[in-house]
Amino acid sequence: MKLIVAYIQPERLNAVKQSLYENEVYRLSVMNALGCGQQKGYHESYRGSDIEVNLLKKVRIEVAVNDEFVDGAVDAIIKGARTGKIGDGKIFISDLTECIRIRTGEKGKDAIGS
Amino acid sequence: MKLIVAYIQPERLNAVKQSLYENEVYRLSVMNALGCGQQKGYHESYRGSDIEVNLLKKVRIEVAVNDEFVDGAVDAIIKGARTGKIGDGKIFISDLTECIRIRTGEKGKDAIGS
Amino acid sequence: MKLIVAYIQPERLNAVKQSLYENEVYRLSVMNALGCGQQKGYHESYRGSDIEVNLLKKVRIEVAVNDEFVDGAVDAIIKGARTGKIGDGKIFISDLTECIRIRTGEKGKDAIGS
Amino acid sequence: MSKSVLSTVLLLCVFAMFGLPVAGLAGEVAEQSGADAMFWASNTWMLVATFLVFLMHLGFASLEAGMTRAKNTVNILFKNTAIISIGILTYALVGFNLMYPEEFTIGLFFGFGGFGIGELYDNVYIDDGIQAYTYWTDFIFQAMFAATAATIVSGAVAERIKLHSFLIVTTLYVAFVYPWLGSWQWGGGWLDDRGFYDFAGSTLVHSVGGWAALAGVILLGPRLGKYVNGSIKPIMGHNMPLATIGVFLLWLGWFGFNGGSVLSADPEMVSFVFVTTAIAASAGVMGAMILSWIIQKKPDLTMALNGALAGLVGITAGADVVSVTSAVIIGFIAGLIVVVSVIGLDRAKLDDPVGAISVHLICGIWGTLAVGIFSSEFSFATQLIGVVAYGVVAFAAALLIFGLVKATIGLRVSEAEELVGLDIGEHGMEAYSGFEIYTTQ
Amino acid sequence: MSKSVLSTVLLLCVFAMFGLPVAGLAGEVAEQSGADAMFWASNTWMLVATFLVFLMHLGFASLEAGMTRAKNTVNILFKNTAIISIGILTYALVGFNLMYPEEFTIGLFFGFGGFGIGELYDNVYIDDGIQAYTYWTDFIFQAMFAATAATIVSGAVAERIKLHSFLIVTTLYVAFVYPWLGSWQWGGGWLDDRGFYDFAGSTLVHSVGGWAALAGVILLGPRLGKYVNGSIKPIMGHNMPLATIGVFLLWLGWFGFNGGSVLSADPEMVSFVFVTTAIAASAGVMGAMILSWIIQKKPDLTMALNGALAGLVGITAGADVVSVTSAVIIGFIAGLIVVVSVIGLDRAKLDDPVGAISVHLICGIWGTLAVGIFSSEFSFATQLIGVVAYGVVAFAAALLIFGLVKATIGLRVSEAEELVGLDIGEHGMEAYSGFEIYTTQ
Amino acid sequence: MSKSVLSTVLLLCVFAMFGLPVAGLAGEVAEQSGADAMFWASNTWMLVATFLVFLMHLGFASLEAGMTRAKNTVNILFKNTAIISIGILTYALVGFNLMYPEEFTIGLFFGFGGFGIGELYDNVYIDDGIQAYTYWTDFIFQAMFAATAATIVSGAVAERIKLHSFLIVTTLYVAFVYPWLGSWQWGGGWLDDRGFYDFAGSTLVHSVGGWAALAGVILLGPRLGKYVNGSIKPIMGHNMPLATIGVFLLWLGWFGFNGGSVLSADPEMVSFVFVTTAIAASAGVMGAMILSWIIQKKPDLTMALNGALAGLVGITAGADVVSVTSAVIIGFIAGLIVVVSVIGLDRAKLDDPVGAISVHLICGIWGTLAVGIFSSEFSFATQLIGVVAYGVVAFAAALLIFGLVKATIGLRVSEAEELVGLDIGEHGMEAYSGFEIYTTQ
Ligand SMILES: Nc1ncnc2c1ncn2[C@@H]1O[C@H](COP(=O)(O)OP(=O)(O)O)[C@@H](O)[C@H]1O
Ligand SMILES: Nc1ncnc2c1ncn2[C@@H]1O[C@H](COP(=O)(O)OP(=O)(O)O)[C@@H](O)[C@H]1O
Ligand SMILES: Nc1ncnc2c1ncn2[C@@H]1O[C@H](COP(=O)(O)OP(=O)(O)O)[C@@H](O)[C@H]1O
Repeated sequence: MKLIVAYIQPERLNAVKQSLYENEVYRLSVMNALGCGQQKGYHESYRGSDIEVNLLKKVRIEVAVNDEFVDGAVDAIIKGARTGKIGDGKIFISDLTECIRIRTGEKGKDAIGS
Repeated sequence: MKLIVAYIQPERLNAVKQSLYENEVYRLSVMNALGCGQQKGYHESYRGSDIEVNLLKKVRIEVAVNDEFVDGAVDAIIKGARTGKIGDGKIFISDLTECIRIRTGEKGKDAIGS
Repeated sequence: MKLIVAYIQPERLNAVKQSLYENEVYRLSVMNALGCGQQKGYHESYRGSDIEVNLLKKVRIEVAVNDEFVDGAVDAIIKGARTGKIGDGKIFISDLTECIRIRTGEKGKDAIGS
Repeated sequence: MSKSVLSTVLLLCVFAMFGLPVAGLAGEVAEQSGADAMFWASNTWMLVATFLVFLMHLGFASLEAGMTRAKNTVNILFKNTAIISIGILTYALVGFNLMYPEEFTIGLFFGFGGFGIGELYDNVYIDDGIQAYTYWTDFIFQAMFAATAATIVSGAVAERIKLHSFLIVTTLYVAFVYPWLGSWQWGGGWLDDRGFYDFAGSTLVHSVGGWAALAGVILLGPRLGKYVNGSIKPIMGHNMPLATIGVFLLWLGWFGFNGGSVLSADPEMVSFVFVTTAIAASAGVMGAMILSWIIQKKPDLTMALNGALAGLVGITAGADVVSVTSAVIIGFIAGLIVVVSVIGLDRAKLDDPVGAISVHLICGIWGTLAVGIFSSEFSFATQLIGVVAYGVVAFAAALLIFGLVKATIGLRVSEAEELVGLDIGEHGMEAYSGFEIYTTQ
Repeated sequence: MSKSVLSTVLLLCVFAMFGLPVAGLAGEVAEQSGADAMFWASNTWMLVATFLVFLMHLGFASLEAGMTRAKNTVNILFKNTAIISIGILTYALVGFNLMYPEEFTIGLFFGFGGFGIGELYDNVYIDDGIQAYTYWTDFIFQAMFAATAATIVSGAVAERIKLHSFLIVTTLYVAFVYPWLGSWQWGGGWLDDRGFYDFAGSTLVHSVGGWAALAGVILLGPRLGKYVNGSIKPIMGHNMPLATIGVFLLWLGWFGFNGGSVLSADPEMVSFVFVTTAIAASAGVMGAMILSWIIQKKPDLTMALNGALAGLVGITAGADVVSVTSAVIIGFIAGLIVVVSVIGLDRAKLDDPVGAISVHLICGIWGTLAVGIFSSEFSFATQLIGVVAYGVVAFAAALLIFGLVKATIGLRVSEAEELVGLDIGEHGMEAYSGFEIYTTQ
Repeated sequence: MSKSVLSTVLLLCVFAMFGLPVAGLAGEVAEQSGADAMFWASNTWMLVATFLVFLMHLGFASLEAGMTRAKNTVNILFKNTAIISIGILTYALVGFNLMYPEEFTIGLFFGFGGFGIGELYDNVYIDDGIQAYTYWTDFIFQAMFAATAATIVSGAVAERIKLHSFLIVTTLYVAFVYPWLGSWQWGGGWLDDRGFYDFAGSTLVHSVGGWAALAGVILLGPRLGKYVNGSIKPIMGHNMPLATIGVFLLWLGWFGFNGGSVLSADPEMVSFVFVTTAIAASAGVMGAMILSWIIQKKPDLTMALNGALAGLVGITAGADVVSVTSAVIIGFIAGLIVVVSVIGLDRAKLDDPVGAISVHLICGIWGTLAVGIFSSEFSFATQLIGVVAYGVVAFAAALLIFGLVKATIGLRVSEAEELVGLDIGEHGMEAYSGFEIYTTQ
């Protein structure tokens, strides 16, 4: 089991959800985040003083999948999130040692859902 | 050391905190999240148009524990979060390679707190 | 590749960003979180009733780095976040198995950025 | 009017040329004109008072929304928008003629002047030396009052009552109970006859609303999670600026509520009422602020805000008959009362999210009795009779209506809906779309 | 007037010294005084109406901000702050004398009284038995109206129009188009001549603004993500309390908008107008609430709020000439219309975030025609002629202005800016600094 | 009053029957009646102005809350609720009789008419041909003004001052300093004697408040994190809709602030004052908008909002004596000044979160001097003397009070409290319970 964490542009969320869905990944979790990467920030100005904003709004997606679904999920995320512009985002993958469905107590492959 | 991540129904947070506490797990972190799982969403309607909402409000809990506390912590979370209804949530467990308390610089077992 | 997750006091964020930057770590992600640790909470009071608030506002930082940058990043975080007072926060480190830059499809060391 | 003045002038000039003794005539016409102008000023003031009372509905909406959770905000705003509309329409249909029946049919206890109001604007002027406004002004000023009683209930039953149940209860209460009870005093009924005094409605509006709030709270029970294992878990309001806007707008509106209850622009009376109203509100803030600072260690904004309203409700019954010093005392005590009452009701597990019962019922009673204490013109005993009479009937009527609705279509939303919030449950909509909000409670 | 009063007094004194029969004198002075006092009351009322209409601009700002996304809020607030300022200044410079030209130069179709207004306050009193206020009151009351037409456009084109393009369009429309078109009726032009009736501006203000809104919406196109693959994706407003505050303030302001359009404090007329205004708004809420409850299954707050405005726009043309029952019907139908229109425009892919076209244009037309239906004094045909005439010219003028700006500096912000929000794009600033807000749309 | 009219009529009828020569009498009574009616209209207007000024307190509360961080919102709302209450009460106790002492005891420099105000409403009418209202109207109108001076301070010292320290400073300033200084001019003191002119308080209210704001800002120091290593780190306000609501309400209230300062409903003067007030505010918006667009590249909403207030403060001293064109110039320049001043004070490391010093002090000075420039009736030199005199004494008094409090109980909250926010520190409460808010600053 793997945990896929992706940071994407907020407005790509719907597309990512859609393309994950088409790859039979139906479960995901979403959080708001601020991120600082290659993408340069912008300047705000308030009452005559300048502010450089370099923590940009991102959406953080977490998808836990069984190993056989990893590639499909990653491709789906890339498909949905990519525009070719700097700031498109990044995907991180790590190992999951266990997964438990709270309602049923199911574990592992069955619990994860896809 | 393990990192336990759980997605639960927001209103179960207090119960989960309480039952973790009873299992001597005193440290945790909490975040807002939106989640999409088996639980079906609901329909909102705005000015005559329909909106299907399938990203539901969830709470994401992170608990880092030493290995011997894992089972206790997982049981505690299940006890606090379970209602038997779809949407009760899910628990993910992964390995932690290190943990450091910023104030003291302590590492590993001592730093994690439980 | 490692994933460093740190919970720090919100007002230390700028200092942490600054000191990471000085250690050539330019990429990070930030989230709001509530945390419960050694630091004791405070009491609010609303319309004559008491509320104990023990989930305190924290900032959660995620920094993914190549192995050789781990120590530098951890030190930088500690340098920026430490005040010596309870509540300074904690750092968790885990393994990353893969990292992908969405725009280019680059993987691994190159993708992570530092 | 102006034109007739002009022609009279011309006429007078003609008379004058013929040397006729037009003195009396000229004098009378001129007086006429002076009195008419006074009437214009009075009517204008009454319309100003009308829109101020209208604005109180925004005040209530804001206060209630601010003092409850974000997930029930749309529901509260909807209720308040509906109430003012229903209030005005039902008052036109039945309320006005139930409250001011001209003639009572059952003793001085009940009367009904027929359905509907007039149609076109050439209707009677009302000017008996005390009241000075048109029929239409009379109607619309009173109509704005009517909806207030219903709005008071709204806050107390917030966050758990079914929308359609609430609308039914409200419509019945505002269409029939409020005006009928109002007729006892302002309609010239039996309490007026006995010398009961309630200048602008500490009892007639606020307590009458407050009794219904109490009935609703009892029959609905507390919000989920409010009283857990015997301890009180405060459920914090989600928007303090909104609550504060609400209270300032209510205070503003009260200048019309009390100031308009003079029923003319009589300079001394209206201005005196402004002074007592402002002073009592200020003293109410002080009372609540000090007591909450002592009890809670830190000064509670919501208590200070409730204190202002407490002072305002307290002075409402006697704003024109008590002295300035009395206004300070009445307001200050109301401020103390509201803090004790809010905490006390919570101990009694009566869950009133906005403090409507404390502010409107308890301080309404206090204000009504205070007239008997601070004004030598009025008897404490009579004031007490009035308070009790209104209490018994209003509470019984409210219990009946709430009870019937509970027995038939039910009062309370499901537990699941309460948890997710009435905004999604009743309206399929969120108040703060896009904002990240914790919904752990 | 005042001066002539003075001279009459002096004249009379002279007469008196010569022992002339001063009966008439005393009478006249006194009458004078009575009439003067009436004038004072009237002028006071008109100034109250003025500040109420001023407050409508806060109403519009709040409503628009509440009904759009958090990321465009600063932009909306900025536009509304600028519009009222530009409106008042241009109205002083050209608008007032374009709308009330005293003499027309081209038929009864166009006239211009010259630039600027008076300088110091000893200016003429206006008192023709109907209007009763000073020159300054006249100006400032009308100036507050003027900016309203521009504000209506603001809501419809929100979330995608370039700030400077909007300001240019607005300035031209409010400085030239609105007052010129207004002169046809209120300035005594050809439509007034024909017996067209528009009491307070269902057509002159609301439809004229609404036509420009429609032109803007057509030339701008819908917001990104609103219509995707043929289906409608609602873009929810971010702050319902703010939207509700907006609507209540607009309703409040309408008491001045309609009540002030009596142009004096005439007690019967002003109070009657208050009643029809309040009744129509309430009926509008009911109409929209019921229909949206039926269509959408759950009652939609934004529809109920639009319903109140629909009722208000609907009654504006005939608030003083229709009966109370007619006011109920006009308001209720307006409430139904607005729901159908909002949904219909969405189907037609005309993206109007706040419903400005439905409320101001469609209900403005309905209200104007309703005068011909519900009042026997006015002809439906004439009302229709007025509606069509205003429609053709206002829409053409708006298309022209919007078109020219689009062709030159462009109307619409870049896609990237629209995604990140106009607050950052146009102002480099956020409305809710510190709040965590989802910007996934 | 009405009754006596009636009886006179009856009397006249009786006289008429006996053929007595009642011409003079009738005339006099009638005139009386006309003048009385004017008095009614005037008093009504003054009470309207009173509630408008009251509403300014909500305006200040909203503006300040909106321009600061979410974590200090409860504190700001609490302060503003307390100030208006304390202001009214202390003004009744000492302020009113200190400001209008009837007789001065030390030169024309200090006088005190004794504690408290009247008790019951049969008090003197005030009508000297210029002022026309009752004693009570006089008091309550002035009382609403008094609290304004204190509220100005509140914004400047926000986000770091201890609650009880602030309340003590405020109480002393509003109870003693403001009314004493006011007596120099409005109370008929030495500056009035010299021909200094300040119509509605550019200096007497706004600068007096502004000087205290400056003193507070100097003694408190800047907020943590505002000036870091010599560079300015803007701390953004958390709620722009709230700030905008605040400014519109202040603008609205100013129609009462300036319009009520006519002290009667004199139609020409009040309406003229409305015009100059509205025009100057509009021009202020334009000035600030244009200059901030040039300097900051993008137009800053908070600057435009401050511009409106700058124009309003600027016109306050001469609203009734300058021409319309002068009003445009005064307002526009005020709009420029405020932008320069806000940026300049920041450079000088004087941290004023809401721009109170720039708006009220700097533009108050500008407005007062402008009277000497734009009105030939008044001397620039005298205006300057007034400005300096008020500046020296107000600033000294404020430094003294702030200094004493600082030396004894301290002014500033602890660093930890400032970081976590005063809402939790001083009140144990949050303004936006449930909302997720970044508190990284
Ligand atoms: N090494 C990293 N650690 C943590 N978060 C990262 C890292 N790299 C990228 N991110 C997250 O991904 C988001 C998108 O990054 P982006 O600018 O597209 O990546 P890059 O700069 O590598 O091209 C960032 O805003 C940040 O939230
Ligand atoms: N595979 C997954 N990856 C990421 N998040 C998940 C996954 N499965 C469940 N979740 C999270 O857990 C929440 C609860 O899921 P739930 O509907 O109870 O699970 P299930 O559908 O497996 O019964 C979801 O809303 C989502 O936030
Ligand atoms: N074991 C843990 N699991 C999850 N989060 C933790 C853990 N320990 C600490 N945290 C997070 O770190 C924050 C800071 O903790 P702190 O009070 O400084 O740690 P400690 O109590 O160990 O000294 C906490 O508020 C919480 O968010």
